[in-house]
Amino acid sequence: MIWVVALIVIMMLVAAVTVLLVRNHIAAVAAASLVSLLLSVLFALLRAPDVAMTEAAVGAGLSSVILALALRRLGLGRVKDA
Amino acid sequence: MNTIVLTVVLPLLAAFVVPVLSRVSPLLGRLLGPLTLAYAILLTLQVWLGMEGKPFSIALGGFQPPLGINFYVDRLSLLFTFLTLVTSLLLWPWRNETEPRQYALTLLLAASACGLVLSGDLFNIYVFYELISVASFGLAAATRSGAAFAASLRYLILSGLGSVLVLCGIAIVYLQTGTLNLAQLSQLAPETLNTPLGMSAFALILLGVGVKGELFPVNSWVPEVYAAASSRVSGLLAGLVSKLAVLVIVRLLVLLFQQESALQLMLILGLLGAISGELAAWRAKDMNRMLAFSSIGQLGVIFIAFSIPGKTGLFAGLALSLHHLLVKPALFLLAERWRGSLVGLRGAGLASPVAGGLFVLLALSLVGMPPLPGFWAKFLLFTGLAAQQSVIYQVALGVVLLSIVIEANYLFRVVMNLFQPAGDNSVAVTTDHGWLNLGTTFLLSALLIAGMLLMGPLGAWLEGVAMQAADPVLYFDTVFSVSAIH
Amino acid sequence: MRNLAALVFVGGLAFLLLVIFNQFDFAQAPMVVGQGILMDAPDRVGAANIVTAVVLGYRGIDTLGEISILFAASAAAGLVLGRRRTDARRDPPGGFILRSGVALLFPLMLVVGFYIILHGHLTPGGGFQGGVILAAAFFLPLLARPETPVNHAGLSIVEGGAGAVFILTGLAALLQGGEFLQPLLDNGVLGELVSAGTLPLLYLAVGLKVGAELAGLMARLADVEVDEP
Amino acid sequence: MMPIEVGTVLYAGAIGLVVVGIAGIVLSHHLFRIILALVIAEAGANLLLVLSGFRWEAIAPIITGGDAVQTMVDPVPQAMVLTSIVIGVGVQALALSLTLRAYGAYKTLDIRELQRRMSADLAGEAGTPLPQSLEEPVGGRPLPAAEGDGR
Amino acid sequence: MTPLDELLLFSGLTLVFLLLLGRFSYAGKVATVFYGGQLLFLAKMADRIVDGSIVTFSLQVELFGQQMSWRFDALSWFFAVITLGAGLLSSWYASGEWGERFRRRGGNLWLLNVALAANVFSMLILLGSGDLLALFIGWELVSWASFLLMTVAGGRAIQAAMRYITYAMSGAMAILAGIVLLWSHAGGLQYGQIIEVIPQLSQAQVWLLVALFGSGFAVKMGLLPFHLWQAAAYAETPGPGAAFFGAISARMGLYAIILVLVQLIGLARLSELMIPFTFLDMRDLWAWIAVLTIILPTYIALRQSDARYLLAWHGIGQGGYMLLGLVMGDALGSAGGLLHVFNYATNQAVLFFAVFAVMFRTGTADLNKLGGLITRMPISFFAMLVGIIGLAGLPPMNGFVSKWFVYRSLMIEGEPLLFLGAIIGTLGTILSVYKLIHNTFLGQLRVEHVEVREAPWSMVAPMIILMLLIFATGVAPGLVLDWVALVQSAVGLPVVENTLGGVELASGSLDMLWVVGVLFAGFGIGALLFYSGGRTRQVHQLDNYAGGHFLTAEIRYHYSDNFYAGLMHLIRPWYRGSFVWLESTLGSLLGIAASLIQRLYGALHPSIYLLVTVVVTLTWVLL
Repeated sequence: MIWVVALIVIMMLVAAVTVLLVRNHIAAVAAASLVSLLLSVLFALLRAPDVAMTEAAVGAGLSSVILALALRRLGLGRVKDA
Repeated sequence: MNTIVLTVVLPLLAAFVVPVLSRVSPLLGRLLGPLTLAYAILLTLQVWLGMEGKPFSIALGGFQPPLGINFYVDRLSLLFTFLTLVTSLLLWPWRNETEPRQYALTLLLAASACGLVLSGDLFNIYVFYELISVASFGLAAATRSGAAFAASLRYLILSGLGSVLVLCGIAIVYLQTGTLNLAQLSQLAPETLNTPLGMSAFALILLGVGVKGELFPVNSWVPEVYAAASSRVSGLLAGLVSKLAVLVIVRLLVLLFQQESALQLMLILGLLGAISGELAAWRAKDMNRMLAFSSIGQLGVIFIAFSIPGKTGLFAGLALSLHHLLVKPALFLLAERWRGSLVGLRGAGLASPVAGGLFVLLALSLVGMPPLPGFWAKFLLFTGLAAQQSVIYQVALGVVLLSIVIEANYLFRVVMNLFQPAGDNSVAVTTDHGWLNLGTTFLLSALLIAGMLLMGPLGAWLEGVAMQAADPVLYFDTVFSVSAIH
Repeated sequence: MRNLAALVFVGGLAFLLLVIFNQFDFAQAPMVVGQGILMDAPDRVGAANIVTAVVLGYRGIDTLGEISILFAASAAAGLVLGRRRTDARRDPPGGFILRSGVALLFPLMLVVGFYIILHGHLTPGGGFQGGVILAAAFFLPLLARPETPVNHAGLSIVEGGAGAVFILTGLAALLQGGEFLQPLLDNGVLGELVSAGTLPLLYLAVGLKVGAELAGLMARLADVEVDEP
Repeated sequence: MMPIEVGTVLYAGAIGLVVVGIAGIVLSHHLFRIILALVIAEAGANLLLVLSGFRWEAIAPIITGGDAVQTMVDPVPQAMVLTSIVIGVGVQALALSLTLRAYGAYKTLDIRELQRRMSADLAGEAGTPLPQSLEEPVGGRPLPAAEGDGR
Repeated sequence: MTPLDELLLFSGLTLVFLLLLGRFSYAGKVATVFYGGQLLFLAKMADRIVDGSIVTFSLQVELFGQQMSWRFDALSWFFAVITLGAGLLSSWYASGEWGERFRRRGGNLWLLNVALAANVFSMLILLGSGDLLALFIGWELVSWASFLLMTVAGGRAIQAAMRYITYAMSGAMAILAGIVLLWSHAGGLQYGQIIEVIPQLSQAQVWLLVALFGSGFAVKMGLLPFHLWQAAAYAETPGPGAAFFGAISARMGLYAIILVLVQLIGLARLSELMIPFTFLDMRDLWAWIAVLTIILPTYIALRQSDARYLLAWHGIGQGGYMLLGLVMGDALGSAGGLLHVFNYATNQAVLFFAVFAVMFRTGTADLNKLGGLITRMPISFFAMLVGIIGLAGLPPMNGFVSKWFVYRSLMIEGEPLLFLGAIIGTLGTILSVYKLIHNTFLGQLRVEHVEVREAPWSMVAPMIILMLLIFATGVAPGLVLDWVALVQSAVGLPVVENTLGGVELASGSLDMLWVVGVLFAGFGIGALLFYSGGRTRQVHQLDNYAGGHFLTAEIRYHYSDNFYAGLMHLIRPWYRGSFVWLESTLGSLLGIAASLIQRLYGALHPSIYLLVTVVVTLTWVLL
């Protein structure tokens, strides 16, 4: 158990730091989405299926879509952009 | 009695319906909001008369307090419910071109403010606090100028950071006690929250909620937003929303964190806020910014007042809050036509003497000229501060006195500008304040005068309110005796 | 320099928070309210999913506040973003695969969404999760065919109507002499679809409202043009 | 040496998210990153709340039939987190709309630059123009004319 | 209805009347009558005052557990007489041609009338205060009413008024702090409670109280180092307002000092308060402040070239005499101080009236642009002459009596240094008032003033009344000394034994009847000698020659610029402007702090403040 949890937590934190450090905005959104996804796995492990579902649907799904939409409108949506 | 919940629910309902209704009938859409608020005011008065001064509690959904969420109705919460509704009605965006969404947001603000005041559950308070936040972001941006968007966005970021802190604080409280019901917490607090841990929860919540309450280091959004938002919204934010945030903190202080260090923390931040706000206002060059900074200063003074332990502090703080709630929106309404550089205001008071006279009256009360109500509120504060033994309270006394001097200086510099004949290089000032703004300001000023004339009974009554609110045992008994009866 | 100072303080904050939370024994927190609800909920509310019982029953006013926040956010976003000009440039329509995929997915997602909403009192999931899926379902066609106008009027009717249903359900209890949001109908048999009184109805309202709100938000964000000041 | 406990790891994860988020808000100047950081910080706070209801040997708070009474985890924080997540997405959407409009008005996504342009805008509107940058003195440099054009 | 009810009601009615109808031309005249009526009500309570009893006000207010009441005792009555007298004469002065001209020139006569009435009304309220809370309310009302009157002129007056209100608010806040401290010790603000609690307070606490109250009241009095605001604020106020201010306004500070420091705390207690690192006690400090206040402003007055400013600076200096006499605390000194309040009020009023009469006719108060008006405005000249004789403290005018009392008291009490200081001040006074009358009325008449006539009767009449008063109370100071004795007994000071002509003392009496008799006998002899010679011949004022040449009117030989050149050369290095420097430094420091704070609020990315505060508070809380 502890190793699974530790692995997820570490991945999550790495992803969170990536969100801040990566230069490409699309990649940042993807990393944020990854954080949410890993978080929802954690929620599931913590016996919170409702929360896990919501986090997956809202955090990993909807939120990323909204962010991506905004990025496109800001003209930052191209993958090549630095 | 349980109709008091309608003060929250009906504005919410109206807010949900108003965009649709406006599509069907614009007139109905315009009237729905004010009518709802007026009805809610009547309901509040009815409950007020019915409660006969005794607090009571409502278990929402019929789920009894520690499990469910309860509304705690005492004189304080009812007073602020009433004030919320009245202020929202007075500052209603009447103008013809208003989008129905703005009606909806104002209604949401009113509803959530009532909920914030009435709620007896920590997380529920957080939810209503967030609702107030979101509604005020929307309202702040409602002028649709670039500056309004940018200011509102910066406000949102700071506020969002504050929300995270509040959530962390709530998590600490929940981890420590296993409950979020304020009544139950007030019983558990002496054993569980009178620790450094509890204090850290308080610090996090204070700083988080303090963003709305214009607490010292987290208030840099204030000048930007008030300068960019419409006057009515600024009045609403400065007059009402900030007070509600303070009120939340005070409830928590009384019920959960009755400790010296909590009070001291608030006192120090309030002190810094008072002096910094007044100094910044002293240097401000335009009307809205000056009023914004002055409001920071006033809020600092209110924080200082509430940090006096016991009933005295509550009494003084309430008096100051009420006074500020009356005066600041009125000043912002006057500033609607007088926004812009202070130098450019030369002669504006001569051009519209009524508005100028009202400004002078409000400024005098703000400065605390006896026998206007502002003086009595400050007098209560000073006597309360002087009765404290700790040196820091004496320092606070000195700082507040100094801040009043500064305040008098800049406010009357403006007054002098208003009443000097316009020079050649001063900007032409629109004299027309509109009967609506002027009427509202006049009404608020009349209330101020009435308050002065009825200061005796008003003071005694307010003292009763403070006494009731300062009693955690009463809170606990009220909430849990209700559950016994049902 | 400023960044360095900020980093120091960030480190300090991490340390302090760790110190604070290390003082709690993990998984040992007092469950004062939680235990009470676990004992009380099955009989009082009749929902198999106790989280749902909490969300819609014990803390129903929270949920009302929450859908109000979404409503406020959507209204504020609408106010901020404003109306789209009719002559504005639109995105090119999606490709064939996207369009046929959407055509295929749309009914499926609708079904899944409503299923999750209606089983919220029995299984994990409910109004929020289902609402999000509904929102996605309505947003997908927009992605595929950007030229189709979004029916914001319809969305706002759904928003307002669903919110009103939620509140009116609560008010109905008040009118019958109970408290606001008191469960009304019979609890029924624990674990069955038609059980837990008005909870499924409330969750349906929540789901529809959340769905409409989020769909509207996404549509606006997808639709807005930035260059207009 | 004490073995690392799951609890510590989880708390560290939650706090890590909060702190990384706050660090992002404070250190980053790009509005979009700040909003992302806000989302992360909120996620961390949510995790903290869920952790506060966790119990070992407990099942998810859903009655699965059979009347064997099993210990369940605390449902209250879960309900709160549900609320909080949805609140978060609403705020995020509003923040993005505001960002779009602010970008439309001031053509920048740097929060400092935004503040500068907004202040200048507000000051100009109010008729109290800000002083020029203090680094450059006002007016031309009173240097002697260069050799070439000093005829 | 007690007489005080009637008085305050009537005073309030005057204010309301002026608020409603003050813009009509007859309002000033009616108001003058109203002030006369108020004086009558004051006279009506005189018999009770003489009995030593107290006239109460029927209305009492209780707020937040604080009882507020108003009453008149001899002290209040004495000051009220002066206040109403000044108000009456000022209003009279303004009610005729002066007011008409003021209005024609764009002045706001309504505001002037209202502000004057508000001042009188608020001063009566202040004088009637029966407890410290009422005192503070009255104090603030007076402050704001004065502010209103100061702003009437606009322009430079606004600057002065702003400076005033900043000083006044600082002072008021110091007083409020003192009141609040007393409240926390005594549990109430009634005078009785405070007199009871003062002996129980420690020296440090009384020290703090005296410092707070004293500095607050000193602001109004214009005592050093809070004197900077006063001259400009008074001088820039239009005519009657300046006279009213000069006569009585600043004395409200003295009233409060007498009330709090003498009556409540007691001079004896002041003597117990030692000043650290010196051999002085608090009372010495007050005496020295008084002397410095006599000297410095008087010599600043010497440098003024604007007659109004010269007088206003004098007003500050004369306050020093009153305070000096009072802190001596013996019968003679305190009688001198109190008597000087009355005397000085008459002198200053008549001087301002004369100066504004000159201004009315010539349009300027610049001492370098006047001269030789003696034949054109003889009554004004005579009024100024009487005024300056009084102000300089020479017989036969009333100023002599009060100053004699103060000097005598200084000698009896054995304070040679203070005495010397007072004498230096008087020297400056004589020099500068001579400059005033010389530059205005003596010497060469300017060509542009040939057509000047005497001021109209509405302005001259108040001057004549004041002249008579000054002379009468100079000859028979006992008229006023009776009241002063009443005040002394009401306040608890030793009472002076007075006669009609002065005092009977073991160490040498003063009888003004004799002094004046001898003086006039001397004058008579002199006049007899002068006229019996028959060597006088009347020539035209412009008929002059110098150095063997006739001078035409265009040639300026009336030296007024750089008056006292030799003396000024001698003492110029002493004018350092230290207080101005201090004031501006404080202002700049505050300005620097304010701009730093504005930068804080204008932060580009403020969330770091939140972070820092969170870390700091959490650390504080967890430690």
